[in-house]
Amino acid sequence: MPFIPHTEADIREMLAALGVPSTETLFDEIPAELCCGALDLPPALKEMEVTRLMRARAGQNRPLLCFAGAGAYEHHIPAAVWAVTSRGEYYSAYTPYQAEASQGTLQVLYEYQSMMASLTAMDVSNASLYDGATSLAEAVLMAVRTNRKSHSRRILMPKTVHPFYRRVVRTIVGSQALELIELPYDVETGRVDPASLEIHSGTDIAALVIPQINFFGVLEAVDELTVWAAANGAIAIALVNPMALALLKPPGEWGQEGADIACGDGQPLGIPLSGGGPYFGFMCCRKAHVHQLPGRLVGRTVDMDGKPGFTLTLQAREQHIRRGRATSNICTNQGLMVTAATIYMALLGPEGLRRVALQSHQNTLSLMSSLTAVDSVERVFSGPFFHEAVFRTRRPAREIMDGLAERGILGGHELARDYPELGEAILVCVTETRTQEDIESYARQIASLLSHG
Amino acid sequence: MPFIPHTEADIREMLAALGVPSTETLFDEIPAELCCGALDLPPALKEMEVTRLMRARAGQNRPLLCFAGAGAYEHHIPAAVWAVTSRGEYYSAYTPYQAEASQGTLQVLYEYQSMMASLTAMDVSNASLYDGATSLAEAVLMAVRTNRKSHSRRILMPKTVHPFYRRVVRTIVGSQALELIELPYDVETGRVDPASLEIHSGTDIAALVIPQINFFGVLEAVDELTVWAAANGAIAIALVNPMALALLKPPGEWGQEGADIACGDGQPLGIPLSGGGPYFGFMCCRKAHVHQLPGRLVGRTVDMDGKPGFTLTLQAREQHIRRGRATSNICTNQGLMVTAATIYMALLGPEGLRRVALQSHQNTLSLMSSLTAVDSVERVFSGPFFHEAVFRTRRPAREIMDGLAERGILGGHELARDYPELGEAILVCVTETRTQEDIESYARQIASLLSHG
Amino acid sequence: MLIFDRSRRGRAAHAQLLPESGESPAIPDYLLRKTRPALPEVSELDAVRHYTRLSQQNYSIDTQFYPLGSCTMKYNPKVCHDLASLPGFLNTHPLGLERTGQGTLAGLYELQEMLAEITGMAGVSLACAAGAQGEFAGVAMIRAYHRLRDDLARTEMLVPDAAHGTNPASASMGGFRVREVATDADGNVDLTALELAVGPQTAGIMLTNPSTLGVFDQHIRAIADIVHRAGGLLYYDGANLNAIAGKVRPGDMGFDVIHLNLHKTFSTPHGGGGPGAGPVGVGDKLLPFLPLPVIVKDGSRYRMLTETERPHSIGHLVTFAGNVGVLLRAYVYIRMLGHEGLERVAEFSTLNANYLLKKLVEAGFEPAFPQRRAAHEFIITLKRLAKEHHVTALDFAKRLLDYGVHAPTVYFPLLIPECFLIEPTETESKEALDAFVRIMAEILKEAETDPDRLKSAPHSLPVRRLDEVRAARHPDLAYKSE
Amino acid sequence: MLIFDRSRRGRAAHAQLLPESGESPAIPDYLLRKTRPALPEVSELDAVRHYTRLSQQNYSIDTQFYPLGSCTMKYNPKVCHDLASLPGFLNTHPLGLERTGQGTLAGLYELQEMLAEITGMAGVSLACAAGAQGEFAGVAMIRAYHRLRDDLARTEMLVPDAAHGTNPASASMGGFRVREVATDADGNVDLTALELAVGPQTAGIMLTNPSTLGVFDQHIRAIADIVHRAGGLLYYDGANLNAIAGKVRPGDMGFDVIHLNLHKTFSTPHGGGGPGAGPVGVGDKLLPFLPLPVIVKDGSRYRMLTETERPHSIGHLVTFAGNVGVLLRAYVYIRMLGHEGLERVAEFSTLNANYLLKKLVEAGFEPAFPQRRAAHEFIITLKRLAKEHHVTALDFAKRLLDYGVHAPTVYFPLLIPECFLIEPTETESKEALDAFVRIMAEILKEAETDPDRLKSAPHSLPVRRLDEVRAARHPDLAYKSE
Ligand SMILES: Cc1ncc(COP(=O)(O)O)c(C=O)c1O
Ligand SMILES: Cc1ncc(COP(=O)(O)O)c(C=O)c1O
Repeated sequence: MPFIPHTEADIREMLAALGVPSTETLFDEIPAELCCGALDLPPALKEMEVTRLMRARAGQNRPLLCFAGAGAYEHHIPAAVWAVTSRGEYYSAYTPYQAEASQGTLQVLYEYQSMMASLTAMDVSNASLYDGATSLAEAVLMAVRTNRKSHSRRILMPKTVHPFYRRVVRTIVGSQALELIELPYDVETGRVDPASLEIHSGTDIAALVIPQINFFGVLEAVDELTVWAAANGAIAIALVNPMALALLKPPGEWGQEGADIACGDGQPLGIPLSGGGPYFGFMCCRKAHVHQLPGRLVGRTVDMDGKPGFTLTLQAREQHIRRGRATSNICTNQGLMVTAATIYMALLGPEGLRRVALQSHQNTLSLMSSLTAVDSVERVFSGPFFHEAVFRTRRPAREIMDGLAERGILGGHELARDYPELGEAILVCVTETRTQEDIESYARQIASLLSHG
Repeated sequence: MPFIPHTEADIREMLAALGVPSTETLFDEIPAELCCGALDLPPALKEMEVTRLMRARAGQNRPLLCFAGAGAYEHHIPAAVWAVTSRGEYYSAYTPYQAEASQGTLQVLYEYQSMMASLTAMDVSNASLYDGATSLAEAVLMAVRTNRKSHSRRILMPKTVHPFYRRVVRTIVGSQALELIELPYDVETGRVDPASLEIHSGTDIAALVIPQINFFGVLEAVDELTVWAAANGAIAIALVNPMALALLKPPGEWGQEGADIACGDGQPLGIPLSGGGPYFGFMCCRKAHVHQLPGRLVGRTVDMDGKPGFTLTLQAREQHIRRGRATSNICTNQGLMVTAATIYMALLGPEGLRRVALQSHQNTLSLMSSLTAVDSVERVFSGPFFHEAVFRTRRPAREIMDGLAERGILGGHELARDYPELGEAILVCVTETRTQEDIESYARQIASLLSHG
Repeated sequence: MLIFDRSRRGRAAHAQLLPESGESPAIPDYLLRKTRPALPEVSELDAVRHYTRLSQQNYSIDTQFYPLGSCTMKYNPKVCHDLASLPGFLNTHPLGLERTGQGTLAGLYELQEMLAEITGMAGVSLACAAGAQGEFAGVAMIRAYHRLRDDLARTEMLVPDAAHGTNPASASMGGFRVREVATDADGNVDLTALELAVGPQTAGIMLTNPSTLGVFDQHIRAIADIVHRAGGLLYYDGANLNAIAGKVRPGDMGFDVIHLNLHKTFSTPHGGGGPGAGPVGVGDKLLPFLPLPVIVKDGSRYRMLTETERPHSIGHLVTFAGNVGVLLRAYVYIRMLGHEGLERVAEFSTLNANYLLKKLVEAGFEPAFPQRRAAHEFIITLKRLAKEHHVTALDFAKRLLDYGVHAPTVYFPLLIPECFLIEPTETESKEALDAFVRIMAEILKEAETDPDRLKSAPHSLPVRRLDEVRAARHPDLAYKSE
Repeated sequence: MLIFDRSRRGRAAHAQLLPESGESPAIPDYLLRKTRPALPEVSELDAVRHYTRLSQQNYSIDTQFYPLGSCTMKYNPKVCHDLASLPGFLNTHPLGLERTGQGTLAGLYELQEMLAEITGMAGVSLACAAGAQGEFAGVAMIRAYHRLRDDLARTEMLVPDAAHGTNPASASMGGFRVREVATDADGNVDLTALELAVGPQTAGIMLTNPSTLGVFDQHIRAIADIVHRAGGLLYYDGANLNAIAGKVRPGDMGFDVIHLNLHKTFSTPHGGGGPGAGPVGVGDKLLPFLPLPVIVKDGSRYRMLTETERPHSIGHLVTFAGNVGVLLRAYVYIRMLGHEGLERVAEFSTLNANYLLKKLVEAGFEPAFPQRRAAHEFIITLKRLAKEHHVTALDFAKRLLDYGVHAPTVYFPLLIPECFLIEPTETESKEALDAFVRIMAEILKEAETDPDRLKSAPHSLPVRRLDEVRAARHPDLAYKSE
């Protein structure tokens, strides 16, 4: 009986106290016909056995040198991050309902909120959402709730937003009678096509999503887009990579008065790739809109003696108080990931984070210049990029990816499924973890694949 | 400046407070001619870089399926052991000199001492020594100090004691005018040759070392040996594998009155192989001899309010008090390893430990019966064995070991260097971590090596 | 002290600080940041010490008894964390999962199969990030099912009044109107009320069984019949599966769709508020609608079904494949339990709950449903104390903290005044339960003789009672440097 | 509460409990154990909770300022632990090291080389498990050196009276008589006394420089000359290398043999009392005597020298290749520091010490050597307090604990009455030092106005002052169940 401490004597005494002959009796209110027989599950493994099994499984995962990004980024994670985050007191605590017995988690969350607010230059941050895609969906819902000027429930969603995010938004807002209007991109620059936006000028738009950096790695003209949103009474939703914000103009400073909501995925801030999760979503907004913010919020207050302390607050937004009329159904969020991100940001600091961002950017510049020096490799977009970029060769992307994988490299992400119009395009990413030698090796392998192909 | 928090402003302020122009001045009492120039060391690596380097290095270690023992044993280590042991409060604390601020470490050590005393059936245990070999050396020195009856400083050291232990004892007691007398083994049984012991009956012997299990994996006739020691006024030093004691008669119960000292290596109790260390040595003895025991001791006492607590005690034995006349020079010992061992023993309990021992034993029986079924493989000794045994084939041991390594198996330990008289013998070990399939595979590979050889 | 208070301009954890490259980015100036974010500037030791010490201010399973009802705070095996953290799993990029992550996918595939068996459902998707998202997915599938059948009038979701807040919230988010159904005196769904509530507008009902009142609804088959007959579907909120795992399966009770909280029944950590995982399971009717990804095995290779292969799927709910690391932990847990162990979970969590209830009643506490067996959790009400001594459940809860145990869930379910919802879980020993009873009895005495001791509790924690009103009235949600 | 108090017969951590095989061992009955060892029988949660909570009762670098003189309690980088714990390193069997552990050996080989460079020695062996064992090895090499030259009269080892206890203890263990050498008023070795002490009986001298008095002995070259001229060798106790790393090398000062404490200067953890590592380095004269193993590089492969290749080696000191896991941590640490970082260690540990000394003197504390610079540590004496207020250094130390800082080393070196040996290390910030000064000043005030507050300290720890006398008079060294 793994993880059950009861001895035979305990069981006897407890049953005697209850006056029942066996634990079976405790289930006597359950109609007998409902009870299932023995489950068809594999027999119990001892820790020793399951350890061997999982080591073998982990060994079946092939370690490739990673040049893939597209929403999940391999950054170096300081060892201290998870050494501290994994401590039992963080790991095995519940949501901090009893504030006095949860000051550790609560203060971490308060610090996290402060860091995110500062990084995005927004007033407030919540304490996390599930991931980047759900944060965008929640932002869209929040925008509709918040935008008193608009009655249209129409959302402008650029095609330069991560297609995986767009599909999640479709699922989540699908039953809300919202209209998601795609904005095409300029095939030359890889940015939102300004002309396509003009079409909507003067119409009733509830919100405009502005991705920075966008899915192609290209930097959008965020000021213009934000100004357009403000001018047209639309909520400006910034969808941002928080790591990039160490270097890029933060949403709170876009246009004249900044974006209204900033959201995104916090994975770049100290969270391992881990096959896609757990990561965490973040969301920041103006103070004026805080009552529409979904998710937990931690506030600083004082105790009976006037000593500062922390507690969950503004809970009237949440499902356990407001039930069917809550700002969101979210309850369990991604607390431990946020703990890791907080420690990560504390260890990196403003300068450390800036240098990671800058190094990633420069590594990508370096790769693109090596790649475009290879015959028949072309960069697809002319817009300025950050740490991802799109290129194309004369061979099918799938063959390039397979060839690179054989040579130990995860070459990026093929765009053909979501953007057939781009042909054999590959989205590649270079973070600070790749060395100059890695970069040259990538370019060399591409050259060799093209010379043999 | 990794791990140095000083900002430029800090440095300025601190230098100003000291009234010196630069840190250089603080070294002005050091004769200038002594100062070295820049060291010829590799340039600093960032954590990210050293992480990649060490992962590559770890990858250069080939993982072989382990059938080697000979003093270091691959047992399953519950994940909880190191998850808790690695906590900063244990990991980054010093020796518990300030008892009131070290009750965690002190209580763990007290519990450890209690567990070891019980496992060995001895009165008291110290808080650790470096490893098994040094524990034997310290035991020999302690025996000489303790044995008031003997004036000979002669120690009987069976050849069935691990040869690596014997060489360490030689080094450590080398300058103490002790005489180490080797006791041969019975080539038939693999045990201490009783006849060879009889030769010393009635002579002045300070101590007899009794290994259980012995280096060949064979079980010694510990009762007879202990009785002999008692009868001849020699201190009986039990050199034991603590894991095996879950199943085997403990030193405190050997012969009529038990062994006088029990020592050995604690590695089997939750310590990873780690290329040979850190492990830990243990030492237990009779209460009457506690003042001769080397190493730290923790005692239970009470505080000013009568509340129980723990503290280092009987420190008058130790170098920081007794200096040149201490029982040993040991200071830093292997505290963290003992923390792990304590948690390991708590998790396994008496029954868990017994089953690990029994399973290891039965796995070894199983391997030996498969092996001896292979043509031309012979077991070398007839004595009962525990979880190690010696076999020989008609091919050179080196070739067998190389052949197995090519097939992913660490086949054991060749005995030829230390026991040339045994020919092409290999000492093999099977712990509870090896499955029946592993065991069969080993036997199959041997058979195939022999059929091709 | 906040980490910001430790910050000094120019301080850094240098081992993490990449060299300054000197080159400026190839990015137009107007896109660049001009002000530094106010992240703290501290050394590595500062950060480690700060967050290590903060952690010590938490109560947690690893340090305290934590009988928080509805939350299933049981031991989170260390090995699950260790194995999910093997570099082979951690370093796999989500977009490389099929190509390079076959080991991960094998585990996920088997987890799908095992969860289907445990719940008696036809298919499982692991995509959802937590229970509430599982609920949303379930609701969305119910909606998609009716839509595909052109049954568009079904705009109402029934939810018992005892339900967890996420249930009505998820139903709303899924586009339904919520209609509450009353509970009868025994804590079961009031069948008469249900009969009255159902109709052609009924899309389905969301139920937890055993309910958050801590009792198993004996009329579950009748409920299923009523709702099914009305054309609605049954949704099972699996937060309480710990009470019945290996004993009764939602599928056998008549549920069409379920979610599980792996961070409850399957012992993945709560992490101070997540991450969790909320896999959903469905019967045959809803199979086509399962959220993606769903993992399938083609010969010896694992892969994820695409939208083309599952055209009726409600779609994706998270960016990638779900909280994979959490899923792997649950996989390890289930493999360690096996079928033998899984049955014991329900048996011993139920034994512990009933024993604790019995002892508390003996100690003078008032059960909410004295006539009923406890499931894996139960409710006591302190309304007498509130009336006679003006001591609230909250006061009592805060005083428990002083005794080194975490408080049970308070004021939920909303139906029962001044209530404690107490869930000891199966991983706690009889001694832990007996100690809790002693503490409860002690505080009961205090409440009667010295109520102020409770009203001003806690006394021995890092902070005393916090001013929640002030926190909400004057929200201070982020540190601002002066 | 002891873990034994939590034990219940038949309880177990079942995930760890192998199935009962039923078969009995093929071992004669008289060799078998008849009674169960009294190990605790607890669940996994019991064990995790017990040892997690116990850990919280420790002060440690990760949680407190810990200025323990001579111990170099600086930050132990987490990455060192992580990397030394990679499965590739942890799972390597010592007897497979050459065959399967080339990655490990590469690190060890480079560590040997780097330590030789840092200390200015010709060769290094990593075998020794701690500082004291390094001392023993050094002493044994000195002995072997004189013996090989048939210089058998050299039976005496000189040790300054300020030396750490391990020095004389190691000398004795190495078969030498210990002769103490006095310290002069400046804290240096008294040269006249030294001149008088040396002679044909002198095997060598064991020195720490800077000494445990916290000052650098300016006459080190003169000392070296005196001892060398007398035919003795110089042993350097490297426990204080933190003060001079990258600045001055023992080899350049004239030392023939040294040990290092990797668990001090090179930031491997102290672990509540080890494991450490005490590599030894030697000049050319002693190279042949180095303890084994010594790792060499043959082409691209690493291997360990055998006794046949090093016939004069003093031999082996531990079973296998030393505390490999500790060595790898130090290797990672040095690689992160590089030569730049290593020089900064001495600079900033010295800056911190001198600053702290200065501030403490300003606050009214009395330095033992006011005329000297502090090295990386320094001594203050509380003898005035003892005389005027009957408050001892121990009382003062215990009161420090109440303020959440660990006490400095007390009553060592033995020469200075009522002393604190204070070593802040370079990883502590100015703020930490300033806070310490404030606390010290506060306690000084208390000592003068309310000495009982100190004498009964600590007041806020898990236990109050412990009865050490009782512990020694009535030793209770192991739990006995009734
Ligand atoms: C009964 C019940 N339903 C649903 C939920 C929501 O689950 P989650 O927090 O994982 O979203 C909870 C969790 O608190 C619960 O107790
Ligand atoms: C000056 C000095 N020498 C030697 C030692 C002994 O080192 P170790 O404890 O590693 O054996 C110490 C450590 O306490 C020390 O401070």
